[in-house]
Amino acid sequence: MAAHALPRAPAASTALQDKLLLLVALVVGWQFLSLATGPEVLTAPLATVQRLARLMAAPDFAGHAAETGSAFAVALVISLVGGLLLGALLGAHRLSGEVTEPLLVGLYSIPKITLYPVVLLLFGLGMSAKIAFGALHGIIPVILFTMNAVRNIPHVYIRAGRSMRLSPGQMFLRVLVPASLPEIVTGFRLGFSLTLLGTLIGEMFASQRGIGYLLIKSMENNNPDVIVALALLLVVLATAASWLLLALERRVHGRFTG
Amino acid sequence: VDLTVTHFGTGMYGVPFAVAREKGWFKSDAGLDVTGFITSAGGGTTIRNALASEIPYGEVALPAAIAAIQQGVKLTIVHGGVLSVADQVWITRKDDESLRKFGDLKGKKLGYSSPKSVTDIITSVMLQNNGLASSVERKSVGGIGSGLTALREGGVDMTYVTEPVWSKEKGNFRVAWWSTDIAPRVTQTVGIVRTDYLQKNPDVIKGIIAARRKGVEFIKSNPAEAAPIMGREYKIPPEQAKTAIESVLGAKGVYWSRGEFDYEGMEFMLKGLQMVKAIPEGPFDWKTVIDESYLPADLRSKK
Amino acid sequence: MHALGPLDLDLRRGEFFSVVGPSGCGKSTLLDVLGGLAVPTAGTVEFEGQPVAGKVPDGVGIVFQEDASFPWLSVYDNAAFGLRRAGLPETEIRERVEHALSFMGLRGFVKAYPAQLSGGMRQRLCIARTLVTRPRLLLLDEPFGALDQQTRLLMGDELLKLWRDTGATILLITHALDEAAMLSDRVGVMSARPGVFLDLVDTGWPRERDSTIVAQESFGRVTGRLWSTLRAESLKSLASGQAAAVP
Amino acid sequence: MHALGPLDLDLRRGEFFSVVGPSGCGKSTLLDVLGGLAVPTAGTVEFEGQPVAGKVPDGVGIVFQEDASFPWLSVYDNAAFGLRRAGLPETEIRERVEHALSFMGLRGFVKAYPAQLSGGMRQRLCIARTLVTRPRLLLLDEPFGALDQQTRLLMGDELLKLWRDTGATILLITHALDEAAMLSDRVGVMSARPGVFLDLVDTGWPRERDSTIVAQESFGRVTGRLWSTLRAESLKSLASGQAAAVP
Amino acid sequence: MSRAGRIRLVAVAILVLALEVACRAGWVDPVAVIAPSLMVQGAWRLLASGKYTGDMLLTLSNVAIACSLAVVSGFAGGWLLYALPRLRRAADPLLASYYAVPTFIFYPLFIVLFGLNRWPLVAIGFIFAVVAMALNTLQGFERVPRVLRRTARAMRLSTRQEMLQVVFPSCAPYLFTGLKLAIVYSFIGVIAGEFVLSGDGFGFEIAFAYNSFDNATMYGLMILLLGFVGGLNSILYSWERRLYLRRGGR
Ligand SMILES: Nc1ncnc2c1ncn2[C@@H]1O[C@H](COP(=O)(O)OP(=O)(O)OP(=O)(O)O)[C@@H](O)[C@H]1O
Ligand SMILES: Nc1ncnc2c1ncn2[C@@H]1O[C@H](COP(=O)(O)OP(=O)(O)OP(=O)(O)O)[C@@H](O)[C@H]1O
Ligand SMILES: [Mg+2]
Ligand SMILES: [Mg+2]
Repeated sequence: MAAHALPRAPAASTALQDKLLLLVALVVGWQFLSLATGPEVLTAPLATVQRLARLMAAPDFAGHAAETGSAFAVALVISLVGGLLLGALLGAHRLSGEVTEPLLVGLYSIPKITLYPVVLLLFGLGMSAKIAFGALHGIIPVILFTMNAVRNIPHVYIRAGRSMRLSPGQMFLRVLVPASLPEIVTGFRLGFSLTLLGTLIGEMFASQRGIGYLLIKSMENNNPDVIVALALLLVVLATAASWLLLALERRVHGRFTG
Repeated sequence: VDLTVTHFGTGMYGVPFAVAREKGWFKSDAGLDVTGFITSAGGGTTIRNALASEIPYGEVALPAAIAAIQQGVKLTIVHGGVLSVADQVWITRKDDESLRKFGDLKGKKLGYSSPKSVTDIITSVMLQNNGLASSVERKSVGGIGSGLTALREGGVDMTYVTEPVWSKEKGNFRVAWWSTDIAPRVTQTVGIVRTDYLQKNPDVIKGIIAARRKGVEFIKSNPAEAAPIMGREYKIPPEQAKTAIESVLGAKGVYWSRGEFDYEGMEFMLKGLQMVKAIPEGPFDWKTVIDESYLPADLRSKK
Repeated sequence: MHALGPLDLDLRRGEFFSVVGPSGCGKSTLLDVLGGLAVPTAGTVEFEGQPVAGKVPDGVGIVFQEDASFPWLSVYDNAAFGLRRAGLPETEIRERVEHALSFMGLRGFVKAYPAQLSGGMRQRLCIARTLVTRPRLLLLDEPFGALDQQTRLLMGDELLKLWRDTGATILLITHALDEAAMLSDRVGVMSARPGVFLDLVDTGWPRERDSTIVAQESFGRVTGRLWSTLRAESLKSLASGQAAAVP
Repeated sequence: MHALGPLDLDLRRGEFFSVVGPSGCGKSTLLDVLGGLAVPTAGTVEFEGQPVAGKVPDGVGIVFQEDASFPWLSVYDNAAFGLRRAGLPETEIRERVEHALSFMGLRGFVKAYPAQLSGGMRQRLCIARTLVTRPRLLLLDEPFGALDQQTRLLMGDELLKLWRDTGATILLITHALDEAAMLSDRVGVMSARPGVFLDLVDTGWPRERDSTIVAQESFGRVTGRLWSTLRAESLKSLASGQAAAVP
Repeated sequence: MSRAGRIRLVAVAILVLALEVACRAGWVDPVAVIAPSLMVQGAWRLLASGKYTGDMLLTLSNVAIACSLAVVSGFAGGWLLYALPRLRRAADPLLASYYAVPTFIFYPLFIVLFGLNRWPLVAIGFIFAVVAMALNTLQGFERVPRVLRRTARAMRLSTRQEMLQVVFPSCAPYLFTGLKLAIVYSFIGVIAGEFVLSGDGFGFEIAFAYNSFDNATMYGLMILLLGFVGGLNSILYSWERRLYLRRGGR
């Protein structure tokens, strides 16, 4: 990406100010929507925060959070590490990349919720199925982004590495990975969100604990306030993670484009 | 271990299990250390979950069990579960005075959960009985939450709700009729076991049935004590649990079976499912899929 | 079709040899073959008596035509890259890198990243990165392509100084005739693809020389000879290149 | 800081004027100002008696330094782009486009897309796209930057032919001194940033000329003068550029 | 067909064959997975019976509506983000975290907003797809080379002409990617919504068949769906190749 294509970075304080402004705008919009639909459909922002606080203070919440958290963590590691390795492999070996890419894109584009029975068959019930479902959602974008990143590495870097007599391991670690890092981080951001989504959907189908279970139970028990509170929690978590990754990406990218 | 119980935490079917676990009867009768109950949306998923778990037993929806058996799944029905639809009530908006009797439904919109479900059967029978089949528009609302929303916003004029949600929402809507008014005896759930497991571990299943039976009997004799237990397990206020329990116990007929079967109620369900085309037409041989030998002797049907 | 025709080239130890030729005639391919990055379809390459086969031999340093600086490393780390992989002690690395960077006029930029440098500065960084390994044979593929002509000639002076100081053998690929004429002991003129040497011009410059020789009469003679050999060749290459460009 | 210093330039109708100068001295900025793409901080630009202000006047054609061919259009449609916008009849368009394309050596490529052309061919396409509009003033920003030196000189011959045929005024920006010396009636030498003219060299070539003049003695004199003015300037620019490169 | 295409075909054929063998030999529980031949048979029966035509049309029309809306408003949104870079920077982390929330939990909200009809489902598909379109539009605008805009000015194009004849074609490949993703995401959104919530459509029928252990129907429906999405994808893919191959890597 050319440097001029990036919007000129405003001073850090303006950026923060803009974020706060956007936040205020969103909250106001939410408040209005809540007023228009009534609290029994969409809880107002303040009430939601209070509900969330109560929810999180409840003794069993830690268990639910830990359940989702641990499944998500494992799924995320599988998505990111597995996606990175597979993507690097498929990107480096052109033919296998060309063979698998359309299949991966196809798999990415089918509604994976319909694959649940197959997942249950392969992974049995419980934790492993949840993890598998989460990883299934997250790993494909990571593979695709990594693959493209590795493919687009300027060939001259590899030739330069060879001219310095690098071992294959050094080549991978010192040249291939850093050269494709910005795109990989972008893939990670998407992978993070989709893994979380997959884990939650997995929990909605067969579970007795976890945030996904709480969501589906609240749907069945008609507790919109809990649903909105949990959605808020998820948005905040995912946004924070995305922000962190974005900061990392900017740092890495900054070097690339000056 | 975990046991599978359909709609645990959202429906009334699981209350005996909650009580039995709290009282330690699974430990004493079946030697099981039950850590929790797995539940899921959808009957088929529940059965699949049940069959895939460590103890391939579950109290599941009868329609799903019938479908599974018809598709060749090797499972055996070992006990009756919930024998009536006393937890299901049909409601209208509080201020809607126009719906006082079935006939008033003419030209109105009636919400039910989804095609080929129990609510589909109940509404079909109700409309047929009242000659309304062609003059009422039925709409699938998906679930209770969206049903109540639709009712509130006028998307439908009448919809269903089940316990214990109803006990929470009581103040906001008006009861029109109960499902038991249309069908007093409908077997909603049964206990199933994967057949190969059943043959190898008959005592575990017998123990689970016994523990559950104690739970049912305890609720009946001490509803006031059962309510807080249900409240804890279901994460709802004890008062709500209390009204819900009283509501299903107060209805006519048996709600929680101690394990015994109600063949008439099962036959109603079967016919109903065939009527809404959820399963193919044709006779269904209960004898080959039900094994009463794991029930305590006093609960087996008299031949 | 082959990128290169049959050719025979014997670099003398310590000489400065340049290759000029029309675009696409196979100059870079020649460099790949000489450096061991590509295996020739037929024939052999030897370096210091050892055959070169599919692997860059120790003692050979290559600077590529494209910008090969690593954008994720600072200027300093870029220059130190090869030495670190080779596992040299950090003090030794520091010394060599600082020397090479200041030689290439990059002293003030050790902490910068390549994106903050101009194209020409990046190319100089790549040269520095190769120099620190102290190659006995230095292969340079149009290292000044990113520079304007003036800066190019100035850089040529630096390169000559370096060549004298280190005693290395240098093979320089370029398409700037004046550059080749000014810097080299010998200039090889390549034909259009498949490339073979059409002419080998001995310049006869003294070892001590700099860009002021461009004002000399003999300089005009050398460039004149190169230019006349190439004019016909360029026309040929232009015509055949146009025919081949659309698949 | 300004990109350009104060400068005064009066192009004569029908003359061929070149601008040389170190990289970053403001040559492209000058072109933007002359063409009406940028408004000068102070001063005015006039074309045919009309002030040029923030808008490209009719009769001016610009070829940019970067590749500006439209990748989604075929070579033919690229070349016809400006004329179609102007609403010329299709037969007239066809005639002009075919003439311009064959003039630029792209006759065989009318159906090709820019991605199938080499960098130099794309640049030639951009020139053709501008030529078809028959500009009275042609501004060219390093149009041969993507070519090797030999091809560059050959293209220069073509440009001279064109200039003679159309009688247009041409302003050519380049950093190749020989190119400037060979093509121009006058050459302006710019200083390092902020750019001002250090020297204006009258070459005194006849209107009928081609690249063979590079072999003449007077050619060496012209380049020598350009080079000596620029050598000091390049050194300065190199040094200041280094200081300014890191923000 | 390309070499990669042939290898892919062979690999898939081998996989399918292996599954077929495994199922026929009884190594796989038929309650979970049935032989591919039976799946195809199921799919054919569904098509022939016409029983599900209504459901399919409903789903497809929902997807079509959701997707068209997403493309139009995503384009507008992307433009807005481009025009307001400060907004874009502020919203950036939010945009990427967007997919973490299962949108169908807001179904009741959509019922209030749109009523009990197809629109809540369309809305779920829409909000799943719109962000992908917006982000790609934004990228497209950002990557129009500056020199092309300068060329437009040098040719004295009006702002409108510049937009239509230079900027728009220049970002076309990005818009196309946005379109492809919007189609995929609106499919995923609508089907997931139907799967969990609705009483009709493809997703519901799959869920229902799944719940009643009707594997022939379930896998049949899945194959049909796969065929739809896959077919659509490959049409778009080849279309894209035809359109943009000549444009090269840009
Ligand atoms: N990997 C490759 N596969 C096939 N042909 C190639 C490959 N690399 C280069 N070529 C072709 O081989 C010929 C020689 O290429 P090479 O890069 O060696 O030319 P060059 O003389 O270095 O040109 P330039 O002056 O433009 O750098 C060219 O016609 C090019 O198209
Ligand atoms: N949009 C801009 N904003 C700020 N500074 C700019 C801008 N464009 C160019 N400059 C600066 O103005 C100076 C002159 O740039 P210009 O592109 O005119 O140089 P040039 O002589 O054309 O260089 P080159 O030979 O490399 O093309 C440079 O130092 C450049 O960094
Ligand atoms: Mg080359
Ligand atoms: Mg310039």
